[in-house]
Amino acid sequence: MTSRETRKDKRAAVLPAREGIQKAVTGFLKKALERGCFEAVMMPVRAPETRSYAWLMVKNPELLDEAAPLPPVMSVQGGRALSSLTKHGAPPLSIGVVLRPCEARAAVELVKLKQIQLDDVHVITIDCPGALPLKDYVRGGENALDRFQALLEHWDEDGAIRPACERCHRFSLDISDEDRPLAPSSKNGAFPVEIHIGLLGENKEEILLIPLNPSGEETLEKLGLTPDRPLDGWAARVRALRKKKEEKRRAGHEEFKKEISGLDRFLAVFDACINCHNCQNVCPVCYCQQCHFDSPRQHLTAQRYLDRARRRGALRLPLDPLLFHLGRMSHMVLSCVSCGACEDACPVSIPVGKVFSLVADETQPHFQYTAGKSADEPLPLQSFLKSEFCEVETPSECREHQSPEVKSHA
Amino acid sequence: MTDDFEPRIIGFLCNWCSYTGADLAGVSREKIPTSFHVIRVMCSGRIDPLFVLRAYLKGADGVMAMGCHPGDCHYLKGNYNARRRFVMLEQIFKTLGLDSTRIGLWWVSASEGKKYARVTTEFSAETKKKGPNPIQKEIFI
Amino acid sequence: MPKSLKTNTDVSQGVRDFLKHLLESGKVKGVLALKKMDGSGAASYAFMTSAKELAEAEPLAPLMPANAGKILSELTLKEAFGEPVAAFLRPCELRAFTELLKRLQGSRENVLLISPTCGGVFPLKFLADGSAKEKVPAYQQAARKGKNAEGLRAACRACTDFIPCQADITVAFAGGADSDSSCRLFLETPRGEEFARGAPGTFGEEKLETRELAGLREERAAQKAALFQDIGKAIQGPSALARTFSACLGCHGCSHVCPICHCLLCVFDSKMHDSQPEGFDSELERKGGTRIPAGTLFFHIGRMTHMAVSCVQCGMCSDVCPVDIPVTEVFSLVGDSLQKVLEYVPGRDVEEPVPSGTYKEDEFAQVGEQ
Amino acid sequence: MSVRIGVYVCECGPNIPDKIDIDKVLEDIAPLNNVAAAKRFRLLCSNDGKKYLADEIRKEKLTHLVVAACSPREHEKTFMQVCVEAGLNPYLFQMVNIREQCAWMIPDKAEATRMAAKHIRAGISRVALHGPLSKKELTVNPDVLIIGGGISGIEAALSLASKTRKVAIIERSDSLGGRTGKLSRLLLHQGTDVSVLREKIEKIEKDENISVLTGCEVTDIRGFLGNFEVRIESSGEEAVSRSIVVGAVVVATGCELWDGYDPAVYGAGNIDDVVTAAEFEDMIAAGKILLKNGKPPRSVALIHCVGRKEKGYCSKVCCLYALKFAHHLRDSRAPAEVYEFYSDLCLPEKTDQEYFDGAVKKGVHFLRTENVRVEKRNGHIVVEHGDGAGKKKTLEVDMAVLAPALVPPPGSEKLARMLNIPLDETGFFKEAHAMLDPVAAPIEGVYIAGCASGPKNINESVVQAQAASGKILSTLVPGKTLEPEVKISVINEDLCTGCQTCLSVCFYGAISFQAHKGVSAVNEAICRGCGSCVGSCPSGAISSRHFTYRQLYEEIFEALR
Repeated sequence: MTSRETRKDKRAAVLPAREGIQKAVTGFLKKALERGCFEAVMMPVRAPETRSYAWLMVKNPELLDEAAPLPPVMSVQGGRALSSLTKHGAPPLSIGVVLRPCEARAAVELVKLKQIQLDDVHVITIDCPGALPLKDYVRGGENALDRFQALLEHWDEDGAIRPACERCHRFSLDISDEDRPLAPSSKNGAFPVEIHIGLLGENKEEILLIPLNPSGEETLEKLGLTPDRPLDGWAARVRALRKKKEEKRRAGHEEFKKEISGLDRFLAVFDACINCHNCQNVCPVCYCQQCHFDSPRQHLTAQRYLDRARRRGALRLPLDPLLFHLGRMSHMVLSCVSCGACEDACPVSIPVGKVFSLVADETQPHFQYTAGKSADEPLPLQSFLKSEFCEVETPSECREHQSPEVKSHA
Repeated sequence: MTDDFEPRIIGFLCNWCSYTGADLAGVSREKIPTSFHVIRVMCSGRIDPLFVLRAYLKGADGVMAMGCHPGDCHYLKGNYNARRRFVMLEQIFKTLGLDSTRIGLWWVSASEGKKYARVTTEFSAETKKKGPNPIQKEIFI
Repeated sequence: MPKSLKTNTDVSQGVRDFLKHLLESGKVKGVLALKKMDGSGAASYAFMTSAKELAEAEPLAPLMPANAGKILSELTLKEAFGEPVAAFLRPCELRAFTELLKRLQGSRENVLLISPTCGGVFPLKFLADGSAKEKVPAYQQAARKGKNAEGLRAACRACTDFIPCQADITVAFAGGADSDSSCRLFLETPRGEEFARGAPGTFGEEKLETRELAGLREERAAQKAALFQDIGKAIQGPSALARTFSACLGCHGCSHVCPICHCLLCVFDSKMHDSQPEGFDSELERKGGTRIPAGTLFFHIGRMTHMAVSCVQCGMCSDVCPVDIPVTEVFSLVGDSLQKVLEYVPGRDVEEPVPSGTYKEDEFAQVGEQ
Repeated sequence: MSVRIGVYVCECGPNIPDKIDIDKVLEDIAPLNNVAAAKRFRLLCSNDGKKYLADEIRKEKLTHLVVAACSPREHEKTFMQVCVEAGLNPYLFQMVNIREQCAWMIPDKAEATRMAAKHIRAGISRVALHGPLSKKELTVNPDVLIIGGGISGIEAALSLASKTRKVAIIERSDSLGGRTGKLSRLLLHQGTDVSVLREKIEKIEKDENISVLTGCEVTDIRGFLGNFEVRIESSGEEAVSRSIVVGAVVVATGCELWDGYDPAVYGAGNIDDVVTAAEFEDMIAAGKILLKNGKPPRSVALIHCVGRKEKGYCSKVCCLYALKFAHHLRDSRAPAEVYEFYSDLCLPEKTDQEYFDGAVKKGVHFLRTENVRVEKRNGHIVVEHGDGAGKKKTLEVDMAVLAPALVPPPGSEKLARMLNIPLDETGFFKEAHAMLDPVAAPIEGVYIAGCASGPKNINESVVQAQAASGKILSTLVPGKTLEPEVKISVINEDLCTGCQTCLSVCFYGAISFQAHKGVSAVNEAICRGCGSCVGSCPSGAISSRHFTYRQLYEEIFEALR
């Protein structure tokens, strides 16, 4: 049975986690690797003698000793990592990959954009308590690690985590009313999440492995794990935390809206931008080989620069970054998964993430679209309904095509 | 180093001098080290330092580039460009503490079959002494 | 002794007045320099054509939001200025501009180049957290006295090329002993003299060198030696290198802000270097694991082969690195060693060809002759 | 259409199977991606081998072909031709060298087999990235530019010019003739005199297929056999410049008399009646050989080898014109005493010995000497010389004639740079091969005739001019087409930043900058495909056909698999 048929009686296998969840989950993957559930595992691993985490694809289980399914920071967005690995064809071996929910959502978008090919990739998602701001972690020394450890244990962030995570209400699977755990769905299996790892069980020393499709059940079976634990408790906690987070998100957005309302205020947000385009380069759904806004189209002649400067007495250089940010927004915001990678990478700490995730939340609903929810939903700008958005037309035009509701793909 | 270690060496040979020299070595039945993999380019000037770097980072135990002697380049001066690029690359290796003696540039003319056999054998022997390229152990590169 | 123009105001005001004079007298039609942003201590480069806006200019603000050499190159990339303009660049930005000119990425025509003896700048993070503002007074004093101010970027603390070359007019800022009460401009070229003619202030002949400059030169040299020694140690060998760049996100911000990296699309971001699905299995077989995305060191060392010989050590790369990799330190070290071997000084002279585009038949005779 | 690669291993008789286990190789590569066929054959370069291969290409519907056999330098062209016959673009083919560089060099059969397989794998993954390339044809321009209006240039012009072939002679001075034109007469014993040259010049002036541009110099030249663009500027005050296109260039820039010797040693210039050979020629031409004081000289010293030591070569012609001078002096009504101070006599031609003996008969004194000095002592010219045995001797004469070395004319370096051809250590133009290809420059389409490549006497110069003409006539047949290199560099305009690094590393001047687009462009007729520009482009904007980054990266990857 698949995730879509999951019923209330859906159960999870239990994994003891006395030495902490990182070890437990890693152990589970090592075992899966040894038992040949897949030939390689892709997950973040700490580089020896450093505090930095990088994605590794691993065949030799020993290399997973320093692995962390939930590293304290999100270094490279998992979706982007997965795409760099598979955009020119699926790798020649089966891979198990552990993704945070926001990384999984990015991956879903990239599948639709043909930037990821997942034949024989076993996606495993995990409840995510959030990550620390990259800079805090890099500069913050060891106590950052402790802060994160605390976060892992108690899930109550004390402003230590990234704003994007603080207000992230999609830190787990979507839970429907009858406690269905819903992975990013995909009929044609374009995006098979086979197991979700629940960290919000009754018992801190336990981890729930929720099989979401037959292949997931098979994996658990291979590892001698039987799904017998009901999900109610976990689901309840997820829903509760989700409510809390949704509230935070709403409040956060509202507050931020005030901060940036009015053109001047909005401009001021990007005042410090130095045009390094780090935000775009780390954004998982900015997949272009060359960003349109880096292309030579942008160059003016010396005279044009002079003329434009004369109009206002002064011309900011490099040319007003707003064009770049709004332009980029128009390209990707409908696929923005609010992962916050952009904000992490900004050398001058512009709240890029806040802006984009706010706009994402305000635009995606117009298309009844949620980025990363399902690999089957067509991208909003690749499809249309004949009768939609009449309000933007004159009534007469609108009447002309009251055709039946066919969702056609452009 | 264990004796069964056979260094994997890549040789970039210019088509006109060095590759012909290599053929001559074969015709005169010279011996060359096994695991010496020849990649033909038209001119040593085509050898982008990135080729050497890539081979090195992918774990080649040694990389040899060969071209016509200065002044004899089939394309007039390409080998002078090659020479500068190698000086540059070797200096980068030295500064970064990478073993710059694992890469190098040799002049081998079309008539120097013997030299071809000699330099490849010597280089392979030295490389064998050094053991495998340590970069092979680095995962996080 | 070089000609000089002296006014009795502090140097920042003096420079602003001079630029204002150039603009109002119509000698230049526009001025490229740092400009205050409303509110925070933030400053950004601006191309100013009105005296009102120019009043907001902060040419000597201790910040480098971008390498102005790159900006000036963008301004003049498509065509040279038809009317005279002035550009206020730091020495490293000027060197960058010169390197870009060698690559035909701009034009010097009709541009009056003004550059200070440089006291260095603060890291961008100070621009972010707004703490740059209160640091300025202490900074100016230190610079005047020929000392490294508290909190300068590593690149600046160790910069020994703080006296501009190729400038039309040099401003005595760092080491300019009395730069709080006087502003001294040195007119290095005929063009410099021509533009300065008729400007308020007293013309004379002075020498730029001061005890303070000598002191700064010493301190910086020591800092540089120390920095090179430390970074040299820190990166020696494959493991150390891998460690140094282990945190790299692959955002390639370092190359985007690098003034020497003028490519439209970095070759390491191009399809040519996308990783291919094959490629993995055998490496996995051998190593047991491989990094995703692949090619971190390939990018950084590869980029070195492209630009390090022209590296002007401006420090932008470290400044934008979200994970604080000492990019500038590494590239300066490598650049410095390359420049020694190839007897090349980036930014010294537009006529000096870039080493990668030239050769001498009788050089490096030992190479290839083993 | 799916990729179907055919891999064919040639046994080359016993050569390969003796050293390589072909079946093992085949079973190793057969399962590889895209490999549609992996087979062996006795001798692929034989006629039935070629037929077999062609049939296979059709039968197996191959999209790409790999042949593992001898060196590509041996049979690459052969198999490319097979592809053409079988209707497969010849560039969708890759040859793998498992004979010279595996079978013949790796003694251990197992190892040789392993390496052969590796190289073939590399060939397979590379060929999959090959795209079809097509040959272009370029009609040659039959016209010829001759640089230098001396005897060589004149001879070449006359041998080349025709209705279908225009010839342009560029001469720096204001008249044709060169050094030969300045001679009073040619060597008597060779039975001719300079009138022959005059006739040649008149012929040229009449020939409407030859344009003579005197007082002109070449200021820029770029191109290749069949297609050179030449910029010519007149050196005079009212400098005019024009461009012409030619198919070949003959460098006939000749030589000059060395004047760099130490006057203190040879006295020329600061001692009266010490003259150079050139000045003495003029005297002969003028018909009166007189001292400053108007009297005919009673004794004349002919000083050979002036500058031979310094320059490090024998100038070849001096001995003979010195003999000519001697004969002339002895034949006059009041013969002067003639002393020839030489260090080695150079008498290469068959008639020279007789010429020399004649001079001896006429009483010319030959002194084998060293370290000659010419000084003025109490009013007389004294030639001081070592006798070889370490003794210094002196001789008093009325007149001394110096025979200085022949040296390249000024501007040779500049011209060499423009043409991308080398000079040798003496400063003369370097031949493609001094003995086996003496009139060709290292660049196709550029030829060297006469003293431009070193001292020569007149008949050698004429011979060379005719030889060069012969080469041109046989290659630049009017209406004939040339096939420019196919595997050339191509520039991706979207990635080119216009930094022009490529221009600085292209020695053929094949790349030019298109200001209006701000990008560089490759001239397909000129590019030789060396790839230097590719290796130098930081933007990866240039790629060399058939040796692209991806293709070579694949080879690297397979080598390390």
